[in-house]
Amino acid sequence: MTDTTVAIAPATERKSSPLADLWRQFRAHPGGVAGLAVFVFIVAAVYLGPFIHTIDPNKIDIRAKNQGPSFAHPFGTDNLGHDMLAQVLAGGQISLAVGMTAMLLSLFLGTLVGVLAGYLKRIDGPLMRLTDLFLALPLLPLLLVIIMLFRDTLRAAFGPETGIFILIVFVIGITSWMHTARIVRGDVLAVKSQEFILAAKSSGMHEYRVILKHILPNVMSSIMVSATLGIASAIITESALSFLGLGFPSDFPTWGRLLYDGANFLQINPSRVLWPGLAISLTVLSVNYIGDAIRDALDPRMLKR
Amino acid sequence: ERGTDGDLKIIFWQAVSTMNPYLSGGTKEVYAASMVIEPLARYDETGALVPMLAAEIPTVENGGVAADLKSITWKLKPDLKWSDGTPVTADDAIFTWKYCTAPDGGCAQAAYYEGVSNVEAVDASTIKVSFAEPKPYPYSAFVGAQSPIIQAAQFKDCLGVKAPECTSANFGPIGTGPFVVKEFKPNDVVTFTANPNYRDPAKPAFASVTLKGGGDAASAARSVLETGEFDYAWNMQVEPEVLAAMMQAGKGKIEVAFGTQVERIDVNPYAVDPSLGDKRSTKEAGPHPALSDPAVRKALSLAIDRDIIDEAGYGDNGKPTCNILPAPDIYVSTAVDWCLKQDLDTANKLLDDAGWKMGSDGIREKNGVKLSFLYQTSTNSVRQATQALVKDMWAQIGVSVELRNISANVFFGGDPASPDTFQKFYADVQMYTNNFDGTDPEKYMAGWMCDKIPSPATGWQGENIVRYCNPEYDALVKELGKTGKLEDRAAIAKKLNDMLSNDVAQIPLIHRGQPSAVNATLAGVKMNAWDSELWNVADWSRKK
Amino acid sequence: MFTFTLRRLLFAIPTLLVISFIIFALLDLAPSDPLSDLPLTIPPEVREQIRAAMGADQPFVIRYLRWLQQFFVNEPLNIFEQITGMTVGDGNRLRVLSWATRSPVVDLIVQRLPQTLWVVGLSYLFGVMLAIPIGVVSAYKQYSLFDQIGTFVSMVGYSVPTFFTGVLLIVIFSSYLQWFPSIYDTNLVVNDWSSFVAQARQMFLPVLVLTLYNTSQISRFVRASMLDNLHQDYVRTARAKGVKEKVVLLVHVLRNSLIPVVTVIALGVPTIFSGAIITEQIFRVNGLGQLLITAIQGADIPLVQTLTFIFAFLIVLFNLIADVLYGILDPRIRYD
Amino acid sequence: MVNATNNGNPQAGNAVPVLSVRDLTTSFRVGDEWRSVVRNMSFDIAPKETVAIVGESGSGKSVTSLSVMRLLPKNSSRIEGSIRLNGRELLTLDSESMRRVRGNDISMIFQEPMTSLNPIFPIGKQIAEAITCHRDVSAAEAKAEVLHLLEKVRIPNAKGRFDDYPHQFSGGMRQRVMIAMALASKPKLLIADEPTTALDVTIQGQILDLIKLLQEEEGMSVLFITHDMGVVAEVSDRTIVMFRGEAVETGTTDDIFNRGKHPYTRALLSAVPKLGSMGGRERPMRFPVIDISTGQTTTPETEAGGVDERKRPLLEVKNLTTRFDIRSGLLGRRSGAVHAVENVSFDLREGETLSLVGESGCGKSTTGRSITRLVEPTAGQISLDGYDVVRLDRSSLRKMRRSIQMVFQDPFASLDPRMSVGSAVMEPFIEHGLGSKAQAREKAASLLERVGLKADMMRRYPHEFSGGQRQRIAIARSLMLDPKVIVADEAVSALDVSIKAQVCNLLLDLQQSFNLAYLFISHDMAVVERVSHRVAVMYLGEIVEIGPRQAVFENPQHPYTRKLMAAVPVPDPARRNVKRNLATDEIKSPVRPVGFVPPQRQYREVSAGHLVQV
Ligand SMILES: Nc1ncnc2c1ncn2[C@@H]1O[C@H](COP(=O)(O)OP(=O)(O)OP(=O)(O)O)[C@@H](O)[C@H]1O
Ligand SMILES: Nc1ncnc2c1ncn2[C@@H]1O[C@H](COP(=O)(O)OP(=O)(O)OP(=O)(O)O)[C@@H](O)[C@H]1O
Ligand SMILES: [Mg+2]
Ligand SMILES: [Mg+2]
Repeated sequence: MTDTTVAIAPATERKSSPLADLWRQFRAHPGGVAGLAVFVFIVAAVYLGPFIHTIDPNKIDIRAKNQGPSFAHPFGTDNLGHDMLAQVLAGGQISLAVGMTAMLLSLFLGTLVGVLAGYLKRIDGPLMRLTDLFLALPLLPLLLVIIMLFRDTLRAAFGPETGIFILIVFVIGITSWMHTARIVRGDVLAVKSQEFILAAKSSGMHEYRVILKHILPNVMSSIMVSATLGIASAIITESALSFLGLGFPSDFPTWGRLLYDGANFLQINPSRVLWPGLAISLTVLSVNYIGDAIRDALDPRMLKR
Repeated sequence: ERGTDGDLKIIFWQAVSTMNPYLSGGTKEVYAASMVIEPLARYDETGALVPMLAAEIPTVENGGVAADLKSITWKLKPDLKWSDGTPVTADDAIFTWKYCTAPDGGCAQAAYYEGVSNVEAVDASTIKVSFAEPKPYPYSAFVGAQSPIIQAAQFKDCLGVKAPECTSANFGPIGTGPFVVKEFKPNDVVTFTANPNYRDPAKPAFASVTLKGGGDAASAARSVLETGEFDYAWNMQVEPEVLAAMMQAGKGKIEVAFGTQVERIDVNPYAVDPSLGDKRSTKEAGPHPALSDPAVRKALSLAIDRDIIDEAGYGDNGKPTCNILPAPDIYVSTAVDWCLKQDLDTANKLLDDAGWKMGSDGIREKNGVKLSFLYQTSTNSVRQATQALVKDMWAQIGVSVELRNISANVFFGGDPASPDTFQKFYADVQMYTNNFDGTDPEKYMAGWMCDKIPSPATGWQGENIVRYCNPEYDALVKELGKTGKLEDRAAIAKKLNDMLSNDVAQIPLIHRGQPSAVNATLAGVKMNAWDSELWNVADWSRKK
Repeated sequence: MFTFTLRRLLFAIPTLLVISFIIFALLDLAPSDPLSDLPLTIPPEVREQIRAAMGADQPFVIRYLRWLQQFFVNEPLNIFEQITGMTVGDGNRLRVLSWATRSPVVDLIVQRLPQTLWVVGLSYLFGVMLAIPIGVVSAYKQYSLFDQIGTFVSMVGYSVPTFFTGVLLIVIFSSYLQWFPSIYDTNLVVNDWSSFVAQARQMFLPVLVLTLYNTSQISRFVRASMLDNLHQDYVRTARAKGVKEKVVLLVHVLRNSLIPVVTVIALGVPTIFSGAIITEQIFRVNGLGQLLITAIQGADIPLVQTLTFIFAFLIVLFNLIADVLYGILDPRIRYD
Repeated sequence: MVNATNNGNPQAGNAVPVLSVRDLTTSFRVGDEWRSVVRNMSFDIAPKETVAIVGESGSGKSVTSLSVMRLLPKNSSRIEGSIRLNGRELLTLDSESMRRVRGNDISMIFQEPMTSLNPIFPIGKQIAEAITCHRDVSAAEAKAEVLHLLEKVRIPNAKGRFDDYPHQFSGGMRQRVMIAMALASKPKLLIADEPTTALDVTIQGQILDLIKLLQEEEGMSVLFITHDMGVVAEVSDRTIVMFRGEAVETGTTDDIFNRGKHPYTRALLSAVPKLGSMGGRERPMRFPVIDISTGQTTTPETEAGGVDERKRPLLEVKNLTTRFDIRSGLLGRRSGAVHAVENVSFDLREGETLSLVGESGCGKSTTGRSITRLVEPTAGQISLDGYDVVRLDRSSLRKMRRSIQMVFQDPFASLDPRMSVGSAVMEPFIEHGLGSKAQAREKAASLLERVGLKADMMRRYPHEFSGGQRQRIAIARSLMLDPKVIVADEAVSALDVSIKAQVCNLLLDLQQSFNLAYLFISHDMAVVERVSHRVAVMYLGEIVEIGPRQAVFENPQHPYTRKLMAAVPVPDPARRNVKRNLATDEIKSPVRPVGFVPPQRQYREVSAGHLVQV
């Protein structure tokens, strides 16, 4: 069944590009817009904030420890007299960067495995069993092994912080791609059987080009959703690693570490957990809403409207 | 009166994994086992030996210790009974010795039986321990919580390789202590009931004990100090202000015992540049370009304000110290207190004089070598706070520091393949705590001898982590081994301590106590740093 | 279907062997050490002896093969003996022993299972039971207030880390209000009403934390799946037949929507057995998650290996179960 | 606007209408405004009468029927006017009473038999539900009744199939199940919304017969919705023609067909290919084009080009065989094979159209795909424009594909929904590196214009086009590589009649200008008759008859060919009551066990180039 009347009328003048389309659809989703606003605010605060609030996050003022909010220290201070606002801002830079890059890596791996498994029947079984393996791998020993094997090389090449950053991103990335792979595989299986794939093949396209130009864009919406969930879980995983004492050097605050260190001080100085906790939750929440909106915006059923 | 005070609830946030201290040398296991199995003698809260199963402490004076210092003879208390009602005999002690020295048994307390050439029964209640060499300090085997007597009948099939397979014995050893194991859930919870055959019929006051494990220190503290769910919590390594806040609830307080634990910073005398590969941190790597300079070492020590570190991380649980050997009192030196007070001016001057010029980036350097160090320690919030503070203090004398923290099970794990162990010391400075068992420092002080330096040749084993090597020191340690008289031993030990501190082989920071949380309703707790904290659990009772 | 299942099961054996080997290799490579929590006062020679007694000094391959034999031959035989009371051979077999506790790993696991199932399993169950009605209503009344609130709460549910909610709940409910204990008593035996109340009280907080998380996640799936099905042609057919709206929703749509959800739920079951590490730690539930984490921290390789292997086995098994369930629930799927 | 009541109803006389619709206006909320999609519909259905609604896709046929059933989404739709069932107003009923009307007084059958049944319930249960939700009967009684119904709709072995699931039935049988379900409560009115569109010709014939028969037996009225004029002519007493939401003409079917007044009606009818209307012609014919607003013929039908028989064939297929292995058992051993294409030989010349016809699953698509090596043939030789197709390696395969292009059935599914139309058309050109982007754009633009679209539409996305436009885009894309052969796999099947005519004309035009050869795959005999030079009839993977179109259509030899022709509905109301008496047997399965050796087939030459399998 075709629907002739649908589009003939409105489609005449509007100049549309995929991004503009996406944006138009996205705007229709109030939650997504709110999420985007919050997220942009957090990113802006974290990266521009230190230019306004210029206290060095690692400056110790032991006399001013455990203070509540004040004009000089809007978020108060911790038990060593670090300024909490500066720490939250600095921590945000790392947490967001970890979240983004780890998400990108896990997305890349997940999509690669998912597409290959879905597209090439021959390696489907082995790849899915590989996925099982990674689901079963214990994260902590893996992290220890990776740190042991690569830390010094990376430290020599990139310096201590970037080195550990790469390690953490790598570890989170390679241990979190499995769900993306499963979902992408399912989608690829569905898309693969559609006629336009056959059409592309019959016009003599290379298989890899078919994957890149036709399969990938059509599984994009679930990839995008995985992406937003991925940022969230990467931030949380990083904080769980801090919780377990692995991760960045202690003078590098991350939201997870701030939250963990602050947990004991919950009663003395609630703002120590409040702010990093709120920062993590708000980021994850806003990213989730953005993800929902993107999924709706990319939904072909919505496109038809 | 026995069993009238109900249930005693103890929380160990590191859970107990076995009840046999010979199979696991962990402190928590030793403490838990100390409620059940007992040695011949143990240390009281002052560090003095008190008899447990023995009738009295043998000395040269009372003839218990042979004049040639080659044997010691213990006499058991009369009518001692195991909790199953059978009598305790000298054979149990002999068996214990065999058990711990059996090849392939992997006994964690084997060091206590070092130098013991024979254990024999003079009669059913008299035990003679012979040594191969004269032992000026013979109170090692069967002394202290680490070396209790186990029942021969129960463990007779568990010698050597069989030791780990005797699960029920390991989890529920029959003992002479105030309590018997009722149920053991490894790494979770142990329940005890009062020993019906305990030698003092009025004790213990509690009918049962629940020893719960797991979680973290802060929440364990909370369960005693704030919610009052538990009576006693061990090892409260929590920031002092957090504990103070919890104590506001008035349900309990923190008790501290000071033993020999010293938090210290090791300063590496050897080069550790990663480009040296396997040679780094060994003699072959050559001296450290900066840290081999005594002026730098001294300046580093002087620049530290130990009071601030103490206040931020330890509070009442620690005292600033400049001694590696901080206790017992007779060994405490006062000759090295120059470092107790932070003196940035002197430190800066020392560095200036030694030619370390302040660079434009605020970091001193000389001949292209920067005072820029890698500072590693294990993962632990108090240690990380200390790291941050030290970094800040050293920055004031133009020393920059890169911090690193390593998971404790790697740092202290000693895996020769790992670059992150404290024995390998692939860092410029590192921080941890060490101490010694009992009250005699001889073995401890021997740990700084040249031949104890870890190296690839020894599989990175060896106690001399700081790689201190001074022939004078070695000679003095040998002399200590030959000295019998306590005062003379103390004088030598102090000298050794002063050498270490003055050469800044290590930078002692804090003399750490053992803090435990005690519920306000609990009476009879006497904190003891020389033995198990639960050493006198038989005397504990509920306040009426 | 049967041959499909059988074929997958056969294929699972080499898969699991490979997985077990990789896990073992990984654990062996890891730098953590079983003796790391012993006091520094224990001298190096003694440490060497302890290591030798545990067998930790043996070459890697030997240890792996020994573990294989212990796990696949000795342990099953042992269970067999316990069930039947018969003895096979001399009954003297080395079981998989944990290094830290020196006790058979299987016993440890059996000991930890009850509290894990009670807390983690129950919260999974609650999660499922709550998620389905919430998801159904959210989808049926899409964009209604209920849906909006449900969406928000469920997003909060899985975006706030459990170590944050857990500590917060303890401070509120245990410290200030003193309504619930902060420490789980694994020795509590439920045999009367008051012990049941005690059990319920001590389970309340950890179950609450985990249920929130599970409900959030599963209800999202239910909602999405319901939305997919609500617009299918067969729903229109059912309405055209004159079927009652409730029946349309609860029989026709829900049944179809549950097919993908059930497989998602099945895939989530193994996570029950891996425990909820952080939540267990916070409330001291001391279940399998806590067992695993202490074992990892203590480098107790036999224990970690056995636990992760069982976990891997469950993953593979539930993957298979999910596939088979799909085939059973959805008559269109035929695997042969 | 013509008011239905003005027209006499020859059959019903003065009887009270079963359904009486007055001024029905249905609107949907789009964004913030209400858009009416059906306006001022009024019609009556007398007892036992069959009324058909025809009109192009999107003209509001389904919305009309769903409005009667009140099955439109509650909060985004609005129904105004009056709908009376036996005098009772339906629009004001509360929802519970309305529920009792549905399935009881009015039943409905839908277009898609594949998706209209709940996939996870056995069909017996689903039919029984239609009974139990209106009447209080026991399960056993319901079952007995269901079995009776199943027998009534000619489901063989009804008892055995009671517990089968929808997917275990073929499309035709599913549609029969739907009918059984609709008949369960002996409704007064049956609404059939395109009940046969998704089905094969032969099956369609069976279903139409069945509906007619049951209507007689049960005495129902039927509202029949379709866009197929042949079907209309065959079933309906009266016909309503809908155009853009309005009923533009109402009358007896005979009047509409022979004396249609509204220009749209005329345009619609002119676009309908009539089987047998090509008698005596050799070459394909274009469809006439009629201006909808005026009703005047703007382009008369003209003959298309012929074929130069002397040239060497472009495509030669010899003994092509394609099988799909079926694996089962523990080790996945081969347990049989689908013999999708068996020993097929034909050739194709420049400028020629060879049509492949046959019922669903007979291997038409597989033949097309084997030739392009989209599926690997099992045996046979294919030579295409000098390439030995079966033996090509990957890179030469890509080159070969420049000579042969495909156009697929579903214009929506065959365009990537996320790629702009311009990129989609340019893609093959760029992929093959035939020129720069600018050149590609230029060529794409000219091709789009060639197929009757504007070049400035290149920016748009597939969903912004109508079905016919999309198919034009797909055709433009296939022309990008200047192919010599185009495989049109059901390329016009999914299109509306008038659009179908336009696209067919387009194909014929293109053939003439580019001298293209078409392999035209279709099951629509009437269209095939119109467009092809030669025809091959396939049955169970084999060609049973092949020859010049004229020969095959005017002198069908093989029984299967005859059956196929008989099943095609003829858009001529005069032949309305002719029964076909088609057997209700199912399509046979092409699955064969391992080691099956297909019998050697012989062909008999009836006339020049007209071969028939014996
Ligand atoms: N739920 C809805 N919301 C908004 N618009 C709708 C809805 N359902 C149908 N329409 C619109 O109403 C118009 C008429 O649709 P309808 O389905 O009645 O067409 P039709 O004549 O049945 O076509 P076809 O032959 O393709 O089935 C179309 O433009 C369609 O897009
Ligand atoms: N990839 C495949 N694997 C297995 N069997 C297949 C495959 N493709 C087609 N078949 C089977 O081959 C037979 C012929 O299919 P084909 O698609 O060629 O039929 P068709 O004549 O095009 O039918 P339709 O008119 O329904 O499109 C059918 O029985 C089909 O089920
Ligand atoms: Mg319709
Ligand atoms: Mg086909």
